[in-house]
Amino acid sequence: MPWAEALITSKAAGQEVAEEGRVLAYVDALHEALTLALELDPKVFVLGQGVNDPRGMFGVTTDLYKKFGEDRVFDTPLSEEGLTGICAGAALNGTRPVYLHNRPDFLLLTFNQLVSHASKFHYIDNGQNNVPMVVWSAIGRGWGSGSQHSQAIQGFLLGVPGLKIIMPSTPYDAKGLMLAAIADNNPVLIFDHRWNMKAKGVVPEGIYHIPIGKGVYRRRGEDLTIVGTSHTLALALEAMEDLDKEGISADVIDLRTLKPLDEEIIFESLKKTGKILIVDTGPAMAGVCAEIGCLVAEKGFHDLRGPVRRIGLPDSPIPAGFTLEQYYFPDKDRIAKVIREMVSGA
Amino acid sequence: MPWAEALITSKAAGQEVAEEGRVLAYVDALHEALTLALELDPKVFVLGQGVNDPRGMFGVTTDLYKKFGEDRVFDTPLSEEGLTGICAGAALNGTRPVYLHNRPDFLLLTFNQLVSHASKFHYIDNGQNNVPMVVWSAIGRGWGSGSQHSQAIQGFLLGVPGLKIIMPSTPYDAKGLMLAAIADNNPVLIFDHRWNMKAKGVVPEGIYHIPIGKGVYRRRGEDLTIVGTSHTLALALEAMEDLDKEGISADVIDLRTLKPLDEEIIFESLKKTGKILIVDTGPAMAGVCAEIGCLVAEKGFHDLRGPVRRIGLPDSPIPAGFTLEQYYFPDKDRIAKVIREMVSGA
Amino acid sequence: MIRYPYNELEFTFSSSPDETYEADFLIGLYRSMLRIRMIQEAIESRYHEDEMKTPIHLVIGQEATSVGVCAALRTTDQVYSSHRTQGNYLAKGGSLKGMMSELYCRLNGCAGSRGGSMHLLDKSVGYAGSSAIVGGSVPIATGAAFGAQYLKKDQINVVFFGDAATEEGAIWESINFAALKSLPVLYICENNFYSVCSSMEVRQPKVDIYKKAGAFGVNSCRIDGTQVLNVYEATREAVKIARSGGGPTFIESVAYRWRGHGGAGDDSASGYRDPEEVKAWQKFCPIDGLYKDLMKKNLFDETRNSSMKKEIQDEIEEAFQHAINSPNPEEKDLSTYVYSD
Amino acid sequence: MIRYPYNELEFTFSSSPDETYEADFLIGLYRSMLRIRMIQEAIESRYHEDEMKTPIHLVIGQEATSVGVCAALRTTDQVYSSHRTQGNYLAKGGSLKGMMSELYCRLNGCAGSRGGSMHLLDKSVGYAGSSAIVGGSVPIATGAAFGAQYLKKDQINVVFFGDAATEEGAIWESINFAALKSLPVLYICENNFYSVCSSMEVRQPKVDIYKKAGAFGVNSCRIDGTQVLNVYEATREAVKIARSGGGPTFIESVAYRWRGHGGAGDDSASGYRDPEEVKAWQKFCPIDGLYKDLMKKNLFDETRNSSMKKEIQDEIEEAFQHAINSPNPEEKDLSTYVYSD
Ligand SMILES: Cc1ncc(C[n+]2csc(CCOP(=O)(O)OP(=O)(O)O)c2C)c(N)n1
Ligand SMILES: Cc1ncc(C[n+]2csc(CCOP(=O)(O)OP(=O)(O)O)c2C)c(N)n1
Ligand SMILES: [Mg+2]
Ligand SMILES: [Mg+2]
Repeated sequence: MPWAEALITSKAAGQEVAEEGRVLAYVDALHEALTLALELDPKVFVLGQGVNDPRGMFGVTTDLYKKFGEDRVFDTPLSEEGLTGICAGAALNGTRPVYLHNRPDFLLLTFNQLVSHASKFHYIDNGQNNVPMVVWSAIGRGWGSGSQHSQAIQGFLLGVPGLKIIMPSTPYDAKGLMLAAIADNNPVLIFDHRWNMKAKGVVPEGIYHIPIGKGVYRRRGEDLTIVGTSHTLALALEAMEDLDKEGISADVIDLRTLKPLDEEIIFESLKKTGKILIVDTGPAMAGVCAEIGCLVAEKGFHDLRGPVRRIGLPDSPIPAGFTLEQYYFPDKDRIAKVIREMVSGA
Repeated sequence: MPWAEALITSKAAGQEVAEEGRVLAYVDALHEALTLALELDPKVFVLGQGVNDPRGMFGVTTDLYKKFGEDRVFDTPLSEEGLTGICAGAALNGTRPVYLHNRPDFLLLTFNQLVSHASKFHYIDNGQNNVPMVVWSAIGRGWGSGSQHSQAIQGFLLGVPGLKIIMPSTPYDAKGLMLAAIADNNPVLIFDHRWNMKAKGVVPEGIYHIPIGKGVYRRRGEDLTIVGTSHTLALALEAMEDLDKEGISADVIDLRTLKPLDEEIIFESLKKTGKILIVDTGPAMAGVCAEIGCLVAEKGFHDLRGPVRRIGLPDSPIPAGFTLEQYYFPDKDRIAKVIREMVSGA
Repeated sequence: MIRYPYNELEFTFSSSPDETYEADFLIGLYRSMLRIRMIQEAIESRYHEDEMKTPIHLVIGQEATSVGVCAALRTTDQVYSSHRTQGNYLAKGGSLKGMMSELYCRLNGCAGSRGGSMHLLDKSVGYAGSSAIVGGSVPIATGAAFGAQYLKKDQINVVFFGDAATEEGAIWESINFAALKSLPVLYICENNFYSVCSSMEVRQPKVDIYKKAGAFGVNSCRIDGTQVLNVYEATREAVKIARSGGGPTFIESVAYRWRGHGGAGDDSASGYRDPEEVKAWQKFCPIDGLYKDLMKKNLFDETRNSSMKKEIQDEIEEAFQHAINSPNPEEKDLSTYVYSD
Repeated sequence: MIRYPYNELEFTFSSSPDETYEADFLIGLYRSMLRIRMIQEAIESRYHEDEMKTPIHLVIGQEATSVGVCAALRTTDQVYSSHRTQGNYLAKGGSLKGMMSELYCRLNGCAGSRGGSMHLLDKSVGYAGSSAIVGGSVPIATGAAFGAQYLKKDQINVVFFGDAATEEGAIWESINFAALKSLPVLYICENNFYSVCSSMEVRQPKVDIYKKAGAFGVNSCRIDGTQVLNVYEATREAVKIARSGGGPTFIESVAYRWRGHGGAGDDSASGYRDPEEVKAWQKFCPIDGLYKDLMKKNLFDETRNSSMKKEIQDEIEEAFQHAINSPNPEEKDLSTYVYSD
């Protein structure tokens, strides 16, 4: 069963949703967000290799073209760089493209348009133009995705001015942030995680926005602060569930957006706990973990009562085989181990 | 006089070289390195848009093709992505390409080949293949280079496993590191800075290598540690010359290579000074500064006696006009100001 | 050695010699080319002062392409450029004062001094922008055309780029998409045989650029880019097709760059091309050519020519003064417009 | 609806019917295709066990392209692939055991379990590697050809890719370079009309892929990819040209993918293509076709066919056992070969 579907499905099957309200799977929340955006605004269109597949981009776009027509929801040639520029041009000319990719790896083909064009026009054009476009992709993992199909590249892009970067971890946020991204007048990147796609959660009907640039506490505690996003944050929450029994508690902050970054919530929590662990789905080096770690050492230094720690991917390519993968990716146990070290001051 | 040539020239004219030996300009040191490599190894070839220009890539490649023939030194079509892959393929098949670009901005076109291919083959192919290639580019600045011609992107690439990244700041290192890069069996990126090109320094004749991954002290002192590379490090050294008179002294570490990073020298100095300022030619956010800042907060925390500080580019695109540019780029005075704050503990 | 002789070129489209034009229209074309030339020369003559701190890419010798194309467009049609912006911008009607202020890096430059010569902008006349990355604006213009089609705007989008831009893959990605969707976009490839100092020989095999576009499924032709009426007619045809939903056209317009790639003056002496080649092409001056035609047809005379030149000269002087006397940006202007509200 | 009927295709090259071949050669081609088919089917039949934890892209229906091309190559010539590796790898002589161990993610897999199905490798037979990024290996193979030319190796480099890869700009950058430098490289475009579930219709206008390559200055042709001898002859011709310094050839080989894009089984029922289309193409089975030919010419018989199948079946079974019984990698294997000494 390719793409680790089995694992994702079985995990989702065991999930209980505590809050009250309508429960949706992550992927369905995304689907609903796109549906609502397409209904609301005729300027919105959805494109990408595979959006009109029977399986519809993991389910995110299934059958949308049947409802909105192939003018508004369409498959594309395999021309990621060109199409990113085409989206930027269409956005400059009054539309709101939402461009979907199966994998962030494919965005590496588009850095010229993304970094040197889409994100800079508003500035170069002295505010006279803007580029309201969304680029979405799903971080891969497992089943031999390997080094060319499971890269998480948000860290490469964090230093690019003019971009916004979103990484939800719950169905509720996935929907609200997708809608906020489509409504935003800047190029916005959304990285969802393949392994979050079947997670369930309460999702209100209708249109609502999650503010871009605002983190949220997922747990409150005393011993340390854990910050991160997306799937790795979910792992950290699982780790904290285990550690609860050992009497360890933490503020767990889901940043939800990486750029702009909610510095306030990080410093607020750090002031209390004095210790911080940063987790990310991407390389530990020079990316999200590094930025937040440095930020804290710079502006939160006097609150720090122990070394900053980070958990991301090691500085080696991602192996394809499942045995090697298990050693490669951090899991809740490895996260728990680091937390224990931090709390014991080892 | 385009490309800030005037400024670069005038600065170089005032420069005195203290050490003894043969003095060469930075650009001539690079030219000599390429000449020696081409002489030494018939597998080495040099390519890039403009290498056979009369002006020869700022002078780095001037007339090399006359000596070595157009089979070994040649201009290329304007196809950066394709040619990066072509270099990787040629390297896999036994040659040693040295691919030159006028600007790092153009590397943004090549991330797919650089990040997902060249740097990963050795790993994916389980050690059976390697990719000995060098990609060189000169960071631009001034004279309206603007947001698409003066980006310094080393930070985007620092988290990419399998790459090596070199950023020299002296003619001596520029030559020795170019030779080391060409001799290396991995894809190596070299970022030189346009504003270093006319700087002079003592450069031995013949072949020598600077080890990739080793930093060096440029100044020794007590009050703080300054680490960085390339042109911004030169500015920091100028700042320290001024601050000398105020009784402030610093260890100034020229890392020379960013990947692998010489952690040892950083921690050695930090242990003594307790304070660290990181400078870089690229965005302060999520790049070189962030990585080193986080590293120090992680592994050098107990030596830190004050907040980490970083100086890089602000999180906005680079303006073209010279007035705005002056506000945008850090200069020695702004660096000095931060150092004073750090020393006074403000 | 003359590597690229004019008379060895084959063109696949030319204006019909029987077509008659209003005198005013022809004089307008002449004036527009002359004006661009004079502006370019004025910039060139003051560039050494080092006050225009921006890389310039002069269009002297290639004026007919800018003028011929834009004459066939409406104000509401949009033009995108590469780094070689100035001719395109002026032909589309971009404000000269705005441009000069931008070259002088002034606050009231057409891009507020964030862009410089490579990023001119005048939305009021449909000059939509440019990219300093070769080929970079081709996908953008293609996307703008998609936007126009999607929103059912009656609008053509046009992108100018050089011969070397056709070596960038993203151009072919764009052309494929434009052909697939029958987009109202015009690809104007200004083939001047050189990319900085690299001749076509070291960059492309001996094939015709416009034929590549043809194989990708778009109408395409090669025209004499020193003849403004050829450019005009080829564009008019392309515009007609695009407006009626017939999709994109690729026009390879061949004309020679008389000056160096960037900066002021010719740089042929440095050796990458034969100064004789420059001279040979200067015989095919788009402006002189049309002037002689007008004179032959008695549509114009020397007195009108002199007063026209005087008028343009005054306009140029005024624009320079405007720029030089305009304020520089301040530190607070640095960080605006990073994000749009 | 049959969107892409076999009999509406025009081919520009076919093997001469008068050409005579050694019986052993023809039987060898047959065996090679049959073997690939049987291996694919064996993998498919066990894929549901979830022990081959790697995405597979079966080549059933397209075997003739792999086999015909590789039959015209020497062991020292090199082959690169896209994600759809298996047919290319096996036809070039790649170790079956090495491949099966790689599919089972074992330490002794041909890429040590770092690659999986999309990154097979067997340098000993000139199978040089692949990329899971569509189009990614085209520049690589072009560069390998440049390396061969530069080092004066007598070596052809060949790259297989799909129709969708021709939508990636870097392919055209590569082809331009190959034409410019007359590189000894063969571009084998396996056109099966689909990119995952997207048909050509939504990706390219109605133009012929091989003609684009022609316009870029390389020899090009379109062949019937269900006829192994056509593939063989087209490749032989291309190899001859390349070996004598005549430069690259682009071969568009048309054949249908009988199975889904990835994984086991056909997925036509999901609606993106008509199951009738699959059935229609199954009438043009490259293996059956050659088998019937061989029988007609009395070069082969059922007994030999059965024993051949048995032999292959045994080899397959042995390879599976080899893989299943091989050790998994350990943690220490994770971080080797990030850098080369
Ligand atoms: C992607 C990229 N590579 C290289 C450059 C450097 N460069 C600027 S202009 C130019 C020449 C382009 O030639 P062409 O497209 O023929 O236009 P022309 O200058 O002749 O009008 C080059 C190579 C660039 N700006 N962008
Ligand atoms: C750059 C890139 N974009 C998207 C994908 C996802 N993808 C994998 S295979 C494939 C289909 C490619 O179709 P084609 O090139 O025709 O080859 P085929 O699968 O038909 O053999 C796609 C879209 C990818 N791997 N790389
Ligand atoms: Mg040109
Ligand atoms: Mg296909």
